[in-house]
Amino acid sequence: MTAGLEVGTSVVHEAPRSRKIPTKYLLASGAAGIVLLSLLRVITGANDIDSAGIVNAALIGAVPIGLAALGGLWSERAGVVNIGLEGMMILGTWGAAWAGIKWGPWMGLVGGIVAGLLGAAIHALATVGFGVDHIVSGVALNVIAPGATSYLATRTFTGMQGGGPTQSPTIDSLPTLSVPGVDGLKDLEAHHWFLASDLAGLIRGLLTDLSIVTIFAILLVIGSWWVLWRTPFGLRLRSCGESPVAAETLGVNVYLYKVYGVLASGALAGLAGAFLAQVAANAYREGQTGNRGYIGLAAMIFGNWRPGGLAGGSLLFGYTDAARLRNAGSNIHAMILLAAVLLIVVGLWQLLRKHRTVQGVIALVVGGGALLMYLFTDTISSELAGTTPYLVTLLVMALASQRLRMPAADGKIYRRGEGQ
Amino acid sequence: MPDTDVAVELHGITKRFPGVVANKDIEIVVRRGTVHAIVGENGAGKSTLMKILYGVQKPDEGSITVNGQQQSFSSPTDAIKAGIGMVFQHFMLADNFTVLENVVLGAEQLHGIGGAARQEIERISSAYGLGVRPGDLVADLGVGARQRVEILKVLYRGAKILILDEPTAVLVPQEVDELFDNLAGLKAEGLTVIFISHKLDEVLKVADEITVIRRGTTVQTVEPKGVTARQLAELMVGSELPTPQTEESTVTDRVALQVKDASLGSATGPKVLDHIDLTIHAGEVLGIAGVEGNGQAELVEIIMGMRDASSGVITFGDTDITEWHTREIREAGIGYIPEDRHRHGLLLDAPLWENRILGHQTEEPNIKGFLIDGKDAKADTQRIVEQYDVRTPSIFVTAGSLSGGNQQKLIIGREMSHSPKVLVAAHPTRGVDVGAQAAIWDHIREARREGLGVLLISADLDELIGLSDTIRVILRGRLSDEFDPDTVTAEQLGAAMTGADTKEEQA
Amino acid sequence: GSDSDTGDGGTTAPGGSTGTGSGSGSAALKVGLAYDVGGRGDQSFNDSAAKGLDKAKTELGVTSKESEASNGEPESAREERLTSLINGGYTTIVAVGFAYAPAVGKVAKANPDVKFAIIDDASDASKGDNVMQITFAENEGSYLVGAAAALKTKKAHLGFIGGVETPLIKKFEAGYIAGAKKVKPNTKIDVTYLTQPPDFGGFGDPAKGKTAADGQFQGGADIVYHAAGGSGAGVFNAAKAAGAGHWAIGVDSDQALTAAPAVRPQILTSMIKNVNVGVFEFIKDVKNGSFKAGNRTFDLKSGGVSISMTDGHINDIKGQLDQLRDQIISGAIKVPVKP
Amino acid sequence: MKTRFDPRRLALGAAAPVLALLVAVLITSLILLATGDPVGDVWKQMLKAPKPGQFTDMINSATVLYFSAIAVAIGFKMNLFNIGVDGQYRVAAFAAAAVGGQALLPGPLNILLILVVAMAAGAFWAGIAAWLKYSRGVSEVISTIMLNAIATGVVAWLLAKVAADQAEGSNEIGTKELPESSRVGGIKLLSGTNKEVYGLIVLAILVGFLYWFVINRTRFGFDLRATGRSESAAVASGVDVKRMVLTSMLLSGAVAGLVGLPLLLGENYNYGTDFQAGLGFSGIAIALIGRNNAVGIGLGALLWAYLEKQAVTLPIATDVDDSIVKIIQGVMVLAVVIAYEVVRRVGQRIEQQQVTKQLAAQDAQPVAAEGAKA
Ligand SMILES: Nc1ncnc2c1ncn2[C@@H]1O[C@H](COP(=O)(O)OP(=O)(O)OP(=O)(O)O)[C@@H](O)[C@H]1O
Ligand SMILES: Nc1ncnc2c1ncn2[C@@H]1O[C@H](COP(=O)(O)OP(=O)(O)OP(=O)(O)O)[C@@H](O)[C@H]1O
Ligand SMILES: [Mg+2]
Ligand SMILES: [Mg+2]
Repeated sequence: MTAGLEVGTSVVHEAPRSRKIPTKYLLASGAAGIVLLSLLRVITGANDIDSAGIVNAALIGAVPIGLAALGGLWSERAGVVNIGLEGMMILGTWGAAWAGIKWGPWMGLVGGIVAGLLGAAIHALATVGFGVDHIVSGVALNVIAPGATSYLATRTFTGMQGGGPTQSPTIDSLPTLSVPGVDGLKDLEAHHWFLASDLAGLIRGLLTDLSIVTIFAILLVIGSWWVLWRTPFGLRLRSCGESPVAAETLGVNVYLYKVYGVLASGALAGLAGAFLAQVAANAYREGQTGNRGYIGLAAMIFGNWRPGGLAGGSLLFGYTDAARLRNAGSNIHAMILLAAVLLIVVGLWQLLRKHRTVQGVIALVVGGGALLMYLFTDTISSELAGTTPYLVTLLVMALASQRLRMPAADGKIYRRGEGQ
Repeated sequence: MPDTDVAVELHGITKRFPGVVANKDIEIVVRRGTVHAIVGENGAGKSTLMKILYGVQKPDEGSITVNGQQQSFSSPTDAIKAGIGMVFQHFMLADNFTVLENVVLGAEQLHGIGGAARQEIERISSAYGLGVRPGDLVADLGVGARQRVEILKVLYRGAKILILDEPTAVLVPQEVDELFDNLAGLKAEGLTVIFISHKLDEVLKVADEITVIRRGTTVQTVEPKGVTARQLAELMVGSELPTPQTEESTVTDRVALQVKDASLGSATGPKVLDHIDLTIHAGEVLGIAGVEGNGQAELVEIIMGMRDASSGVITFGDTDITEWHTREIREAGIGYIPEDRHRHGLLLDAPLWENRILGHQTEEPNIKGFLIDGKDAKADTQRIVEQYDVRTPSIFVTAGSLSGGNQQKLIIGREMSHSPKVLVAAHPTRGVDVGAQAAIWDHIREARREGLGVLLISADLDELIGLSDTIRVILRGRLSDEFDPDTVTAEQLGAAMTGADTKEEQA
Repeated sequence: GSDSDTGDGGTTAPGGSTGTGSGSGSAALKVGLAYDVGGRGDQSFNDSAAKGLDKAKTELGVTSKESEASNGEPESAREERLTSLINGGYTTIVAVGFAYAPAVGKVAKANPDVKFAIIDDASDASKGDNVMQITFAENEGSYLVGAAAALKTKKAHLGFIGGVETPLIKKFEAGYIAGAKKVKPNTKIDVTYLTQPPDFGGFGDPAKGKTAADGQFQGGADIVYHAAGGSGAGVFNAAKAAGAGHWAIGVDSDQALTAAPAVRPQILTSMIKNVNVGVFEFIKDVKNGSFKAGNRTFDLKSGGVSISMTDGHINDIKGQLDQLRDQIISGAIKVPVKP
Repeated sequence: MKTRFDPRRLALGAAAPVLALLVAVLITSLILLATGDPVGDVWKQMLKAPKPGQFTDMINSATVLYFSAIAVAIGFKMNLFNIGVDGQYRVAAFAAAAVGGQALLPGPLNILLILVVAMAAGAFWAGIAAWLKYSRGVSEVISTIMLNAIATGVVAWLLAKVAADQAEGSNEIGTKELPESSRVGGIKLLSGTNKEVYGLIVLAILVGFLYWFVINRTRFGFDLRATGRSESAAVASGVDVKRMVLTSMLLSGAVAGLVGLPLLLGENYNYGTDFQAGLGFSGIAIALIGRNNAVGIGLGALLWAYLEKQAVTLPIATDVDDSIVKIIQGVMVLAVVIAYEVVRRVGQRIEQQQVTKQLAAQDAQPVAAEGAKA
């Protein structure tokens, strides 16, 4: 087993190579998105769908996923597929709690990172050292990590005040920041005016009580972009993901940079775990990560192996999850309308412009169904609401996947001197 | 007596690979400011030797002396430090990187990876007339341009000793001449060039000295004026050199395969295939010449049904096979010798007998109903091994453990065993040494005599001229008119292959 | 204060065999306790059971062995767990959680002279002459906290957060809603479940708990009741973040005493489900030879469930609550078990 | 892959798993030592021979795991990573239970119906991922992970819709119980226990055989393996890889659909909130340990079940937390794959050397040039 099948993804090779989308388009689409949301809010009266609260929640939900995704980016840009993120994240939750309780919250972050690094070291040894298939090694790691974590937790937390085999005592929390003055927007938001209130909510959600770690996370996204695309180190690391053999012949120590990539990925996943344990919960809890590692991987992929993209992906997931957790009844219900409209638009476009009858009809039918669902129900069952984030992810993947391009040598096993 | 005008001295170099002695007691002295050619048949050990000199592989024995100093390179970094640069036989470029990124990679300390580096590249590019644009994405470049990027990579690192491993393999004569002009320029600058090639006339043209390697050992070092191409060849092979000879034409007027007005669009820019029309008659060998990347691969793929042409019709005999799937096409009797045997022709870690089944999973003797008939398949593999002289200890070893030539012979045998009516052969003798080459040519000729129609795609003009009944040139997805192999010269073909002198745009 | 927090209990490692040889030396009863997933220290009903056991250890001088279920284990594993406890000589067995129902049923038949108790199940699956089925009227307790919440809310808007959407948790929801509607029929109640079975992460994901509670508080609710085990910690944090005038209601144990100190002030009250009482009673009966098989429901009447008055946040409405309690006990009020 | 009649190679093959087990034991012991747990006691407990009753349970767990691992292996054989077996078998088990509970057909026929529904449902759920890859090129790793989560929601929703009234005093909800007539009785395998082996073990063995046969003896199997070994070569040889993705994913899903059936037909008799979850992931690990080989997977499943069995008693007997067993399992998986990788390399090298030696032996002279090329 190696990098998995290329079927379907092969389409990519022909896909236009215009990797850079001009910022003005990004901004424009962003603005359009906000207008769309506020329209939706006014129409459906689901005032929560772009409230400060949901934005804030989306951010908090996005941070661990985003950090995991960023971890994925580092390792896959170095050519090592990493589905062990989940495991590294789990180790991170324990490491953060243990160190956090022992030496205080700041050391907690360090603890999480170190724990993640340990997991990464295993993955690096297996994939880079022994040339084991990357996914296989990742799967194995995802078996070891929970076991090791729960074993360590049992050994360390039982007997502590308020701790037990499955949970740690509370960890002192890390500071949070708010941009002064922004809270004033509260009233404006409360009016529920078209656009104005929406913007107010957005800004307030983004600029009030941010955890320090959230800010780190944002800096890390930007920093990762800078390091990977603007420094010699980054160039070398990426070259190991694109063409390790070429890199080798230019004197790049491919093994070394692959290991760097995997370790960085572990550190970030560990930090994600630390965030869950310290910021989202201020305690370690068995099973706390809830597959966020896998979600991070998905976010990275439909972020097209780029920092900006994966941040968007994580936010999308964080948002949908927040939406259903906060008030599935109205939020998700409102989104159904949105989905219906979008699907119908896409369907018509496919039919009339692209003359793709099948796709067009499918989209139209599904869209129509969604529309009916919206009209004839006024809430949504909690069971189904829970699937929203995953459905959305799947949908986006289905729409976007063919424009994605993974690093050319991603997942391929590399042995020194066996190139060509 | 190693004095200072010796750039490189290789002494007693020996390199063993698992079971192979690639180099044995190699002795070479390269004088500074000269072009030193190394010739030898495939697998003679040239690339290995150069990889050793460049620190990619470590020699088991022997010493390397550069500019009078004994060196032991543990990685290319050391070699680069010592002023050595290498352009590999198989390009070493990251397609998804820009030229800039490819060039500065590993040499960031020189001029960073930003504006300064860009300027330096542009300077070198214009200084040697390489015409390379730092911003381009390598994936968008043609072969010639890539070649020049590779050279630029080396110059950028300030190498004083350049190794070029079969740089001309993928170039057309005109491009070759340009390359040689560049080399002359480099030489004038006092640089030393080590130049590897099969093409002896070229070697004789540029080299100041020529070292011949046979089966891993240095046979002799000669001066170009002292020898003829034929003498060199005999030194290389150690025997008489076979040249392809077409005997009397066997072309019938029965159409075997016809492609009508086939085009293949690509999401990016120009068509990959542009209104292709070709006809192959039974008993005819239609040779397609062209610079790699001008649509040959795609032409083969649409014929073999691995891709759907965006328009056009393909008929086999008188049945329309345009919509057919690869398997049906193969079953119908179109044999296929792929360009890249390792990727398309073989399962490297499967035994030979399973590789004999590959491509004919639905045909006798490989199957009984919906089951695989291991027994018969093995028997037939044994037959192929003997009949086609595949050098292997048994049919149970993995294909990957055979040499390229033997791998190729297995593939030829496999395809011939199903008595195809049409054979699509892409570079059937690439990377195959002279002995095997001759054998493969004979097999093709024999089949041709029995009414086989052959589509022969090759970069080796001699092979084309020698085997084909008709030659056409493909350029930017378009087919030229027919050339008569008996009258056409390599230069004429070369001109057609590059569309006269406007080759830049083909990138 | 043995009824204080999980910490005291925590001092025994799971399975830690602690022979507090106090008093009844040789005749010391050997109790085997099999937890549901989460085990001791889950700040939920497992912990509560542990508390009962610890009480029995100190007051009845029993020795014990504890063992904990793991996620997605096969049915046979639960049987195995009980059996090996018995083989270890622990002939008084407590199975915590309805997941053990079939296992208890089978193993009890195979070991007629061993005494069993199962928590939260009264089905035929676990019936037996040597089985005490301990169930609780969570709906009744939830009814009271619901009423308390409705009386306390300033916005006639409440919230409920269930960990995993199982019938048992829905029982909490049903009682809560009924109680609230009883005192303020026009009360709006948001209901959120964190996960769906078989994904039991909802009992251990404080992050989800907080997001959900934030949503309900910001959506206008000012009191949120959680039946979400460990995720409750997130709910408390949300209440704290929402600021003064926003409350959370605890569950299972008196969380104003067990939760993280920082959030305790936000806890209006707790619906106490005295699993510890059930466990202790069972062990006592066995020790005194007064064991009776069959279902025993711990409800308001028997004090098996109750509403906590700690910190006196709801002292002012104690009168009304007592009334309701008496009506339930007297049967005048029938509390639904399904929403 | 394998050279015929080559004892050295066989020895190498056997070396891998043994090596792996030793490594696993070693590492685990180190962890135990580091944390100050009683190493000796742990291994004494872990290595205790299971009693007949335990052995029966072990075989039963192994049966269930076997289906799961085979489902995964079908994908693995062609580099397709079906991480979604977990979701597939839960959807399938639910559907089968819901339909079977209706008792539309008399006893045995109903069992047949249950089998068909289960396989169909499993295939359908896998089919979604297959279609996404086939037509949209969505990585199956991602889509199947998403589908696992979606399965949870959808099944919970449907369960709430069709759930039979929960039994008096019970806190479980589930589908209607299967009628007595459409349950599959157990097989009395060992004396000394009244426990019985799932009747569906027969089906498991059958599936195992079919798996081996289809993969190794049929044209389809050849195409499948060819695709796994070299997609590009398979395409050139006329394999329609996209179709293969579809077919093998559907097959994988169909087998995944069987995972829940031994439990449904031989243990729970309905699908409810208490139905065993997470079997899909163990399946992945076991497929890896068994190297996608029908027999190897069987042994892997037994080993896995054995460890899980011992895990239950471990904390009771030794006061050591049972999560140590998870560590053992994980380390073992990793050790196995590493060991096999190393062994594969060594094997390759040896073969290359042999080839040249034998060629050199065949004839020293002109052939040497060719021989040198090996
Ligand atoms: N990495 C390797 N591992 C094992 N054997 C190798 C390796 N590289 C080369 N060889 C062996 O060494 C011999 C010399 O190979 P080399 O590539 O140097 O030949 P060459 O002269 O460059 O051939 P060509 O003209 O086709 O490039 C080959 O015949 C091959 O059998
Ligand atoms: N890493 C390797 N391991 C084993 N054999 C190798 C390796 N690399 C190259 N070879 C074999 O060495 C021979 C020569 O290698 P190389 O590609 O340098 O020369 P070549 O003649 O171009 O190869 P080929 O004949 O396959 O085209 C080929 O037969 C190739 O199969
Ligand atoms: Mg070479
Ligand atoms: Mg070659």
